[in-house]
Amino acid sequence: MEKLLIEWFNIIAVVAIAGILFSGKKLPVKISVAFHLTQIIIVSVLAVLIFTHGAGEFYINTAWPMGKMAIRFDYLSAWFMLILCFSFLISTFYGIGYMKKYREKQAKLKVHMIFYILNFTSLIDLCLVQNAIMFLTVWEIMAISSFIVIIFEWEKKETLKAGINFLIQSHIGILLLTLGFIWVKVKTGSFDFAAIASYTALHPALGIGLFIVFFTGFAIKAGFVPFHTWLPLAHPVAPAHISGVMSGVIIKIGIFGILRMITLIHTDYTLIGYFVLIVSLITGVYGVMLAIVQHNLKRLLAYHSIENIGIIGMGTGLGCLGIGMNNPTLLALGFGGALLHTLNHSLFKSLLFFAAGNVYQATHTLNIEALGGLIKKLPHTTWLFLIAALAICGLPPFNGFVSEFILYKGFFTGLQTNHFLFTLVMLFSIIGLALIGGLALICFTKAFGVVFLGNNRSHTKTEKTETALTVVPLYIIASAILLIGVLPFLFSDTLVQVTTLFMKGSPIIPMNSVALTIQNIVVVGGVSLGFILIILLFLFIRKKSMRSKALCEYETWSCGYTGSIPKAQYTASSFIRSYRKLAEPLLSIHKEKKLAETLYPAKIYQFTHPFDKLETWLIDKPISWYKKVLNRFVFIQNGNIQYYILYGFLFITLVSLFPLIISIINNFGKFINQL
Amino acid sequence: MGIVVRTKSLASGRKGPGILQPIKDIIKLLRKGTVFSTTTSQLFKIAPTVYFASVIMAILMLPHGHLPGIISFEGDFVMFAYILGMGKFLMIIAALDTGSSFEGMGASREALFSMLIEPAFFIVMGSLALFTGHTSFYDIFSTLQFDSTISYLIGALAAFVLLLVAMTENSRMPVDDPKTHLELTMIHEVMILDNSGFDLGIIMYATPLKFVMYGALITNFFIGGLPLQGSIPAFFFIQFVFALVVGLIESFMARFRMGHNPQFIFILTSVSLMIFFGVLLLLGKFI
Amino acid sequence: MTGIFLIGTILIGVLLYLNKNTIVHYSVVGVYVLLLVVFGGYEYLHINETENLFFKPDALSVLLLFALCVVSLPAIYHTYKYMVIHNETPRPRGLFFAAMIFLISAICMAYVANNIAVMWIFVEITTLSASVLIYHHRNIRALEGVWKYVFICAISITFIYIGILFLSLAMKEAGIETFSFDALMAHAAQLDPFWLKLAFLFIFTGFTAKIGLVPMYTAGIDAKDKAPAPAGALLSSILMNMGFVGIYRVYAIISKTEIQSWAATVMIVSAILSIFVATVYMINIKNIKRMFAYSSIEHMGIVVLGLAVGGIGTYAAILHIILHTFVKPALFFQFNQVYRVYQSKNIYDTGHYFKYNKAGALVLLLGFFSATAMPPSGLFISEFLIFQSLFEARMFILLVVVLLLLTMIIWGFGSNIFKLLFTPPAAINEKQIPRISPWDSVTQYALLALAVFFAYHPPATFVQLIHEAVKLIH
Amino acid sequence: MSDILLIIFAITLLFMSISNRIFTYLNILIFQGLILFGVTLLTLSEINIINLVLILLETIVFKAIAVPYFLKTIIKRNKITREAEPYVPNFVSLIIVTLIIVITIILSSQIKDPNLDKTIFVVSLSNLFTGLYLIVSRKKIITHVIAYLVIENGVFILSLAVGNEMPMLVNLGIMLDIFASVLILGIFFNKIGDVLNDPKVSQLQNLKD
Repeated sequence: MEKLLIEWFNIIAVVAIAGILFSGKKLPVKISVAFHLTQIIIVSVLAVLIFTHGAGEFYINTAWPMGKMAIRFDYLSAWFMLILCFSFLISTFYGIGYMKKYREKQAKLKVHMIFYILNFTSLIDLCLVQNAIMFLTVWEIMAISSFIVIIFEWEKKETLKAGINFLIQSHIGILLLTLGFIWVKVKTGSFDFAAIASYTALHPALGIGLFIVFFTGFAIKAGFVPFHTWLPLAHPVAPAHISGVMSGVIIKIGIFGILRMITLIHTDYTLIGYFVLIVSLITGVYGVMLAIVQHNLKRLLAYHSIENIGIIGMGTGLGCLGIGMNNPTLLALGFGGALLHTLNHSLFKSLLFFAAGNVYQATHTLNIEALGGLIKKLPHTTWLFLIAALAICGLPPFNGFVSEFILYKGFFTGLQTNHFLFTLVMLFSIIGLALIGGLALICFTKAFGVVFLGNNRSHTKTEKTETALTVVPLYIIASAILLIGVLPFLFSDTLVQVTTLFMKGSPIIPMNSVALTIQNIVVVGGVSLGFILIILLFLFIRKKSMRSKALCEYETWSCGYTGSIPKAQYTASSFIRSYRKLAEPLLSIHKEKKLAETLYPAKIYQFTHPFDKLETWLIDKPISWYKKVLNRFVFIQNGNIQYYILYGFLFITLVSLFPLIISIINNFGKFINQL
Repeated sequence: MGIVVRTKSLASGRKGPGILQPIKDIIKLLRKGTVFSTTTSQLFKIAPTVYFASVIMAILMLPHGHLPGIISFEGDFVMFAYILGMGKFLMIIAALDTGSSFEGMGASREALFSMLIEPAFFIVMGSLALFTGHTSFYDIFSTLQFDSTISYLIGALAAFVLLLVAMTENSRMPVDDPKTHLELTMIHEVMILDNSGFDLGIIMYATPLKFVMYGALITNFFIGGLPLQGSIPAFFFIQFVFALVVGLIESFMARFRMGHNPQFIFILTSVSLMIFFGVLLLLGKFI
Repeated sequence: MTGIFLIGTILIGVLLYLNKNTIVHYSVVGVYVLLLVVFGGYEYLHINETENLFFKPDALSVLLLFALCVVSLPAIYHTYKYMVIHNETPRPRGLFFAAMIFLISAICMAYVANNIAVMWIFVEITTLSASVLIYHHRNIRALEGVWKYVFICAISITFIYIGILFLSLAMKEAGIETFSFDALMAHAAQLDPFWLKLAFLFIFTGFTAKIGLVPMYTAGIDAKDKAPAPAGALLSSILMNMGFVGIYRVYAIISKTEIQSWAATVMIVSAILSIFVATVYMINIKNIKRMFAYSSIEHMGIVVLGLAVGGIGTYAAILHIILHTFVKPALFFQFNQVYRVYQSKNIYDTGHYFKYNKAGALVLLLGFFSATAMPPSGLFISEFLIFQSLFEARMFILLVVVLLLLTMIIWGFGSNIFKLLFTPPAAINEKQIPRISPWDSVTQYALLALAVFFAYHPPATFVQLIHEAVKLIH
Repeated sequence: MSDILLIIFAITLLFMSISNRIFTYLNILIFQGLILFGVTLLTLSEINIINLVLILLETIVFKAIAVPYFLKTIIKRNKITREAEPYVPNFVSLIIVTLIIVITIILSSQIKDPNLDKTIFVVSLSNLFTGLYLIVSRKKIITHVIAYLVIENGVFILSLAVGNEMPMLVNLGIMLDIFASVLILGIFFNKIGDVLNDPKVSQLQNLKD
């Protein structure tokens, strides 16, 4: 049954691509949507089947060198499939609305749709394929297709630049994965993932090295610091629905890879746990710290994706520690939190990006300094953005809180274990999580407040561009967010199923602890519900009391100053000024200002440009150095034939004399030794 | 609340308003009509209510002596902190909603300080949790008993930290000066410049509630062991002392420069770290 | 059959040269195509059978012949298109076709030759005919290109000849009379290592001019740049394969002796240098055709690396060179259409190709992914295997270096290709851009598809043949 | 006897290194051709007569007469200035060529091979390297051609070393000669001369990156 579904899924993809390619003027959108929906339905059915019938596998016989190609599916893949399906479903419909204004560019749109479907297909297949070569192939198809869909607006220079950057970095990622798989292949002679498990079971010590290699490879896709640099470049240039899925699910496939490797590799997980936890902690804090100082809305959101990846990673690290210490409670809480947060982040982050897309369509700018007071023009978008913002700050009664709560719980439980270093790490994770929460709060009060509230800060004119297609899908996400926030236990059983995968055959059944978690998040949901009810109650009271009283509207009180208020408004950079002062040493923020000097001052201004220090140190500097070295050698092909002949001459003489020279040196060495 | 003001005025040699003055103000405000700024939106109208609701919600979580809070579960203080955060979030964006230059200022400061204060709170709770081995207010406080000298020290420190947390959260001196009339120096007050009538009323009501709430939190340190009939007067007594202390601090301490506040708050964090290590020492986990 | 083939080639060539009639030209070329296919089939059926005492098609030659047939047909077709578009006068057209036919036949002969001396002769002939192809445009630059190519090739052929002389000195010891590879491989053990070393060194250096490796690759770049694109396609695919055959056969002899590791080292040095040089120019180059040429250099470097490292690498090397034979011509054929659009080779004058020729743009995109060995490109498989062989041989540093260089190459290649595809051009008159029919790109699609197919789902016989060819070594 | 000829042959190289007129080069080339004729006659005694005659004809016709004549006509036709125009002073090149010869002698002294005629080896190798050196160190393209022919001569001598066993190789060498002269001179004679008069390498350095 599953086999059939999977086959049909891929066949439909091929058919769809062909159909789009050879379809006429008007059809392609309809065709692609139709096929895409069928695909999504098939996959969701498949995932449900997996959750009901349990894991399974089958093989496809292919020619040399791949040999038998293993297709395996378990709860983990099913979980990610569901996430994928939901995000892509929404983003498809939103995309139709978003892409309306590009309708005349037929060919471009065709290419876009083809690679969109290809991207989805490859993402799903990644969850299933368990043969090294096929996995790498599908992985690169995924990377390439996402590259194409990212550079939709390819006439722009920076779009292309960011796209190429993305392509190269993901290629480096695939090279690392290739190394890892070659390692396994050389040792075991098999491309099957099962070989990884069997190999590391024999040599647990090497398992760590293998894990590090794979982790780095996947981390580039997932955007862990310091491999995050492609994210903030790629997101702003992509169309909104693409940045939505990219940040929502495409980078999650990196997380999937890491989790998959954890299920496979047998080794000492305490070390790995510490490693992952610390890396993720840095990622989370660094991501949000940089997010605050950004002025481009989408860029800001991109940095938040980094932060959330950090949170997910913290959960994963905790889970690994759970495995390592054979402590099922930590394991369940860690992986459970990570997986749930993966889902949550995919929801509210895509919602945020879609809302940002609406903003862009209305104002044609993403520079938040130039925005303001959009709530009047885009009321729906505003509320949606607010919900998403609250959720991403992890505030009840929304879904972000649930997953973060699980993580907190895990860390507090971890505190109890009587192992000094461990306790310390736990404490710092708690601090980090709290800090992330607080920073996120600053960041989104800034983003939301400045973009949607107050008055327009510049003269960018705003149209009412909200259509049903660009709003309704967003409301679906919002409701999902609230649902998870209020009734989290709907998902807890599934989570338990998935987390059981990570029990490396350790005898203890963690049901008691997991049950604890469930009962806990039930309470949390209940409390959130109560919270909502109370709010509603008070609102009701307020309404009552208001009705009787006189209401009137005036200008905002401004200390009797009667100039144009909008100019005197607090801007984003001034909002975070005090924070910037604190964070100056860590971030490098290039500031250029011109203040009033003379009696009749010229136009005065003050800009701040945030820079990513890690990027300059880890990416730009080495690459420029590398290029310099290479450019030293451009003299080779200098057009002078005499040199060309000289090369051959030199090659022969050097090669023939080399052994001689070596022997001479050896003799000389002997001679020296004799002295 | 009134007590605080009273203490202050007494300390500064004036007679000062009656103890119940604030409540009178609030009732007066609740009766008044409301003025909205033209720039504000629906959100502005909702925010105060949510703020109020969040405070109420938080209070519901507090235990009292042996009685658990109305809501009590494992790790409820996480919820506690985040619900308050929710309220704060809305207040801040409401302030930004007015599009006034002062309120943005206040908002920014509020956001920054609450960000800075959170770790301190979590570390204290964390160390207490580590100390008692529980992760809910009720369990922590009910099982909290001081036996050794160092544990007293820890208790004192924790109380101190919580006191300062309370002062920051309620934007009292020395972090903030609620009674000044120069907007540039305010944090909390400046955010609510444009609120009026009912909204202002519930805000004014929420603030002391929050204050008392923290008081109660601190109280719980000491009445953990006591039986109910003993604990209730104790509760009020400690509340009174708490208010008194705050008042005294306020009246004898100058307000910090804005720039210094972050440092002040960081001190809290480091102090609470001290507490944590104290606890580790206590449990003999230093290896 | 070889005899018939040679005679047929000569007749057709002469006919093309003398006759000026268009119909005759194309019909004769058609006949030649037929002849070529028949020849390929015949050699496959009569594998390992010596004929005319000098020719013996073994697995390697059959494989490469197959690749040659696959590439030559579209090459001739595109030459025809080229002639039509540039409406050439009969005389240069005839000359061009004749030269191309001679080139193809000479390469075939070099593949199947089982005697190093005979092979050497045909290598000479390829230089001759290639020079005519290069000089087709009759301008000063073309002259420069052809001059350099001829001179460098003359020198390298001399090197090969010297190598053969040293080989004969080595054979004096062993007492072998004939130059047949079989005999040499049979008696490899008796050959005097000193002379053998010198022989290998000189022959290898000589053949680098054909295969396109450091040190003698230099003139080949200019040749591929100056020759018309269809000819460039042949020069950068099947001609390079000929160089590969030469090196492979000599290395097969060496691998039976104790100096094998030394020879491997020499080859590795040359290969790494080639990849390095390719990288240096890939990130700087602005001439599309030369860029393709450099990418060929890089691939040859990888191939020889695999050959030298051995193990699975040998297999991968053969696979890689065959797949490269499919991929690179596709790009060159596509270049023809690019040139028709912009009338320029320079990346600065081009741009937004996607707008003017969608099918072609897709070819370039896929070709780019194939040529940089990103999966699902077939070259990925072979490179994967070559990396694996490096890993097995524990040459980790080498592996890392190669990976770094390849990444840089992707960056350079990519930024140029995407500029060509997407960025709007600086100044271009859209009026005079010819509409290019998507059917011109069909052959490229076919070639790229073949590359994927033979990598991911190779037919059993194909794998079988490669394994046989690998048996020649060790 | 043949050794003496070969030594003279080596000495011609020294002359070539210091001569600064192209016609001197040509005369030396002719002289070398004649020497080769003699050497061939002396060494290849055991191969059948037709082949021998063929080879002798080739040496005398191509090396001594045809090619030099060709070159002379080219020089006249294109009015190429008669100076060789080296990059380095003649004195230096004299030293270098001497060094080359010395090094080859040393190298050959390393070789333990009974049935190798050392003189032939030395002379041919030094010829080869001298030719390469001349190509690298001279400005004019015509000198490159001449230097290439010098290399050819060297290789031809080397082929004589195994000539008796495998006359086929010698024929191959002849083929190389013909090929080189036909192709290179052909191009030169027809094209380069027409396009650029007094061609220098500097005029053919446009194809580069």
